[in-house]
Amino acid sequence: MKKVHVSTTINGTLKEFLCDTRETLLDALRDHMLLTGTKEGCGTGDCGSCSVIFDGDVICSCLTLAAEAEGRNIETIEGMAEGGELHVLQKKFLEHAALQCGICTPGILMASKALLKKNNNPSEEEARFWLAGNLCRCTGYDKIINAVLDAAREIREESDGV
Amino acid sequence: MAFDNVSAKSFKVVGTRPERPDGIEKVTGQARFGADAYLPGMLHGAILRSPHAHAKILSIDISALENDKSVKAVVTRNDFECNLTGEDWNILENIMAGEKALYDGHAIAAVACSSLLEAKDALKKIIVQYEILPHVTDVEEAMKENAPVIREGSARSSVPKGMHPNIVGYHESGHGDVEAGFKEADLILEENFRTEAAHQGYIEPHACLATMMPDGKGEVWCCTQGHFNVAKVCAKLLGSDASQIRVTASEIGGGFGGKTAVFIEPVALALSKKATHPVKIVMSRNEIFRATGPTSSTSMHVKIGMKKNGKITAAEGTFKLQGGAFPGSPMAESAMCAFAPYELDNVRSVGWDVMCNRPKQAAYRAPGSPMAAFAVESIIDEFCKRLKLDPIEVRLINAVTEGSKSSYGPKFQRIGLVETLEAAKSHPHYAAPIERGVGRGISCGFWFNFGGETCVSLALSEDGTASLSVGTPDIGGSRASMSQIVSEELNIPYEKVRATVADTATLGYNEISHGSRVTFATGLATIKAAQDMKKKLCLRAAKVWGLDEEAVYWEEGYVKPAGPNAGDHEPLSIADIAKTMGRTGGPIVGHYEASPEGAGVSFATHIVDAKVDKETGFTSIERYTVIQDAGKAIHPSYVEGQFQGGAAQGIGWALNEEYIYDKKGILQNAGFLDYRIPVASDLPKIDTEIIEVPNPGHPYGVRGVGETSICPPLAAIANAVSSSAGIRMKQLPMSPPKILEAMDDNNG
Amino acid sequence: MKYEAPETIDQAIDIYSKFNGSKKILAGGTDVLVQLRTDIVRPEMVMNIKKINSLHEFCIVDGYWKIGAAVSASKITKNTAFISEWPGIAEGVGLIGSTQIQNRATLVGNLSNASPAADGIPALVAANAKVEIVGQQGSRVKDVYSLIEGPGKLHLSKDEFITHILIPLQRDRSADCYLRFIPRTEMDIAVVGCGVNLSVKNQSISSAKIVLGAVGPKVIFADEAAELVLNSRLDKDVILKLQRMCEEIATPISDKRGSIRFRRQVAGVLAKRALQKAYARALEVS
Amino acid sequence: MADVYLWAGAKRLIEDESPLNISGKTVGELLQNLVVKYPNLKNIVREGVSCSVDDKLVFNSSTETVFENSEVYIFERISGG
Repeated sequence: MKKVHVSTTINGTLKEFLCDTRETLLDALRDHMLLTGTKEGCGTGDCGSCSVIFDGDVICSCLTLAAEAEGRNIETIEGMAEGGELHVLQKKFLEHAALQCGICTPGILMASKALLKKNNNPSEEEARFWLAGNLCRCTGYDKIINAVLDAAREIREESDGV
Repeated sequence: MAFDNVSAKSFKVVGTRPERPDGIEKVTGQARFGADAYLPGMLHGAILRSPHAHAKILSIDISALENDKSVKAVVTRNDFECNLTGEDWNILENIMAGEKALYDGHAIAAVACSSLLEAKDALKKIIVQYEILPHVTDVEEAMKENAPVIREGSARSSVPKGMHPNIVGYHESGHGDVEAGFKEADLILEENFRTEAAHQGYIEPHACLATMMPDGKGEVWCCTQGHFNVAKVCAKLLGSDASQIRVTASEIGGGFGGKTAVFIEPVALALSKKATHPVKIVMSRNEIFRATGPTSSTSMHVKIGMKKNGKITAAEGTFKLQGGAFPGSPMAESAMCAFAPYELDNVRSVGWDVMCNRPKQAAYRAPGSPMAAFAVESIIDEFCKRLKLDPIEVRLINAVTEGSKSSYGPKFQRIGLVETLEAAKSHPHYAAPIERGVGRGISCGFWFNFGGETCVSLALSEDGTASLSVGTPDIGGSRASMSQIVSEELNIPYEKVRATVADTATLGYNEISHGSRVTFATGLATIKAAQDMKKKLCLRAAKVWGLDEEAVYWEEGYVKPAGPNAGDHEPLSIADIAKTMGRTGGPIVGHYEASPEGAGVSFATHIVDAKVDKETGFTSIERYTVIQDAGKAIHPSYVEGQFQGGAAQGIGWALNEEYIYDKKGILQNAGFLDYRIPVASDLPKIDTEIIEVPNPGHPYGVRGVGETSICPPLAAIANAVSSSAGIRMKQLPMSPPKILEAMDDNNG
Repeated sequence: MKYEAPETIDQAIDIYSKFNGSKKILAGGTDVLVQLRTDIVRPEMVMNIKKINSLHEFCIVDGYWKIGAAVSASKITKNTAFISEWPGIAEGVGLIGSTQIQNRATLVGNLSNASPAADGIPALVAANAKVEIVGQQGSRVKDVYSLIEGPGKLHLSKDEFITHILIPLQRDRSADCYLRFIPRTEMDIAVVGCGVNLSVKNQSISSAKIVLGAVGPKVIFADEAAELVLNSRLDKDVILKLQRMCEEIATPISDKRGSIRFRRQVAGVLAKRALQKAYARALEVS
Repeated sequence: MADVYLWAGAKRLIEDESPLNISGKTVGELLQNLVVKYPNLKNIVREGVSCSVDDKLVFNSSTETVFENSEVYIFERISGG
């Protein structure tokens, strides 16, 4: 079977890989680039564990063909902390104990990052609905929402300070 | 073993909320879970599963794969050990069918190929001939005389003679004279209740990477709640030795009991042995729903007699649990937990374990207890309504306290049920006015908690820091709590402790992380290992100073000379002793290994406000409060997290989660789209209050917390929904169609 | 499986019409990928149309809102001019899946999948929307309702595919609404859906369309019910009758998502609520 | 001799009324002696039991000490999730 050659930008770096046309972006990230921070929970777009940011929008990488990545810009959890410095969301998740098992955490962080980029002052309800596509079975979401809202507050304070 | 008296000591580190040691890995995507391991030459395995609920396997034709170069190995039941009995045979029969497929999704064969796509294509070429047999998926139907027999001879010896072969377990407990008790009652209520099977719903699929050499040596990397058990089971199923199969537990993406069982690891090992390559198997979500978990579905009958003042005079319950195609449903637990919160002179509980053509039930957070609480606490709620009594007062009147005889036999030691009820009574939630259309529900819940085989090792490094090796996979932040305990005991900073879940070759056997045992048992072992280390540090200092052991003592992180020698020597810190330990006698390691008993039972009281849309049957949870006795909270944030997680799972189970089978016994909702676990927008904030009534069986007073939190929600929500809808809900889940139906039936 | 990603509509027509095997068009991919993954479809060719610029159009042309096949749901729900004109269509589109799905899924894809439970369709039908179809023979326009044949099926020939949705501009003193029922707050397939589009004159309803979803093999026009509400101000007795009519006209099946009895009951409730909401909206703009 | 109480389901297998008087310095010894005295209980003990000794729950350990006047409740083995 002939494979497809794909060149794409992942976390700011140009990457190339060969894939089967049936493979998803999630398969390519994990199996071809060993970026295993993006998780598979269901493979059918129902759990959000595989969330990545694709040309600026948060999407399920399990519902995207690997071949579609050609010429695109992809951000994964591995690119969230920059220069040895954790993203404010990552810090807040640790501070608020917003993770228990941690499997949903990368997806929730990516989705939250997209939320705060769009709206740095979400209400609790907005945050809950935005994250409705990210299942968490451990926490009951309480501490996750607290962490996201606290991160938003810090982002607002930082931008006000400038 | 002797237990330390609970000291009213003040803690420095225990009870604080440091960041978890595995946190940064988990927020940066570096943590390696079950599916995150790769090895050179690795193959991908896939499993063929039965499309029938009950069928004789006439033949499995793999000839189409024989010339397929992409297929590196195929295994069927013939590739596993054939002389197994008892539970070992049950596990094998479940992970790879023998003569019959016993449920939709039962494994039939497996292949290994270079890629997962190839493996899935290869499965399509296997031809299986089935003879479809009549099936049964309902617990009541399975007990009937003419029900299809799942398997003859599976019953335990406690089952009365002459029962249907599908009835494989019987439990009866209680005391007093129930009939006499009912005669004393002013009001007797009895009712039937049903609950559907609910899946643990961990987000991480079962995954493993296994290597097995022809000589029987194996290595497994997998997500499990108990890697020592995986080694034991794999060895048995493959005819190898437990010591020859080294299992490393990956980070685990949720378990809730569902990852105490073994499903794919022996299959991956068998494939690897045939292919002489490492084999990785990752279950799809569809496979997870069809062939792992869930907990039992139930049919229950409860009868309670009460005085006008709220005092229960007698209670009786029958709990029939369907456990899938194998024995082992937690019916004894249901029967024993059902009335545990109440001091009863007359009580009788009966449990039945029933087999059906469904996947083998697996433990799910306090197995058996939540369903029983749903039945019992619903009836108590109904008494409160009929007798116009306050639901918390009624529970307080009947609540067990230290010295009360439990419904299952022994007397309770120190417990905190009354404290949770008192806290509920004075909680702002309980005082808040109830809005129009909203119903408020209360329920108590009980769970035993466990100890079990535990072994830890605490090694001192030359720089005075410590590394702790535990054998219990960290399913809820236990490395943080264990590090806190070491820090507390040794007086070294929390950050200077590194806690690791060691593999099976590195530590002695550790029982599975289950039964809310880790913070209790591994915590206790960690305290003892640290005390062992302190003793060795003292000995070492004494040796250096040329003093007797008795002439030194430990204080606040230092070994100091005692008595007449006080002042002769500068106190030595851990770091001082560590620096020179190579020259003063060698490495210093604290150990502890035992099967600690004395896990304190725990109780919780939940308050919930729910609002039912009477036109559509939709329920929204408006407010939720969890109050639970933790004994002593080592890391309060993770204790709260357990409380909230238990409540959230309970909300799902109560409202929407269920296994839906069609007439052919095929699971209709094997995915997260139609197996509806709560999403963020479904839930309100979940308020928590930690009660600390110390467990006399633990040096710090710790009780397990993970499981009790799921015992009250089913009943608390049912009581709230019933109140809002104006009709008693007796069946879970209380999905919108069921609520409307119940309301209609009531009106018409 | 062959993967094609043409950059012009002509290339796309050429590739698609000349391929004789089983084929699927990938716009958002949120349905196709699930079907691929679960072996419901095994196409020999997938054609990604997202690289075609003209399919990203979302603007008013010749009295119609024109929405290209590659326009994501989130682009539609972000367009304030559109959502103030067609809040109901936007509501339907906004309910297709999670945030992640919204960023990928398209309205044309929702329509092409032709699920009886599609959230995007009832409001489109109520708005009398049309689609632009291309094929070897050129292009044609067809209304959404008659395009749908049944579950998963559209009246399209083998070489044809949809390029745009055409939604007429909303009339004066008019408004639409879409409501659906699911057991959770998010992430479910509609158990019942209802789209309403109506106009008012002197506070009374002067025209109305009521379209029920997920209660039949394709969307159902509740014409009698729509007639009933004409010239009314949705008084109690009208509402009650309307509710009963919608219950009766629904022809649902029983499945894992709901029983016949339940779906009928909820169809009535949703029709009532959607009408009331659309009516309130129409009064607001009158 | 400890006072031993069986769960009702097991009690049905023997004629005697609770409590049974059984000797044994540990839980393991006590269970052995129980089976010797009541062979009908052999299978249920083999299938797994838990117990309490003087109100302390003992799920696993057969070496747990039993005293002369201990009160021992025996129930079916329970396990967690």
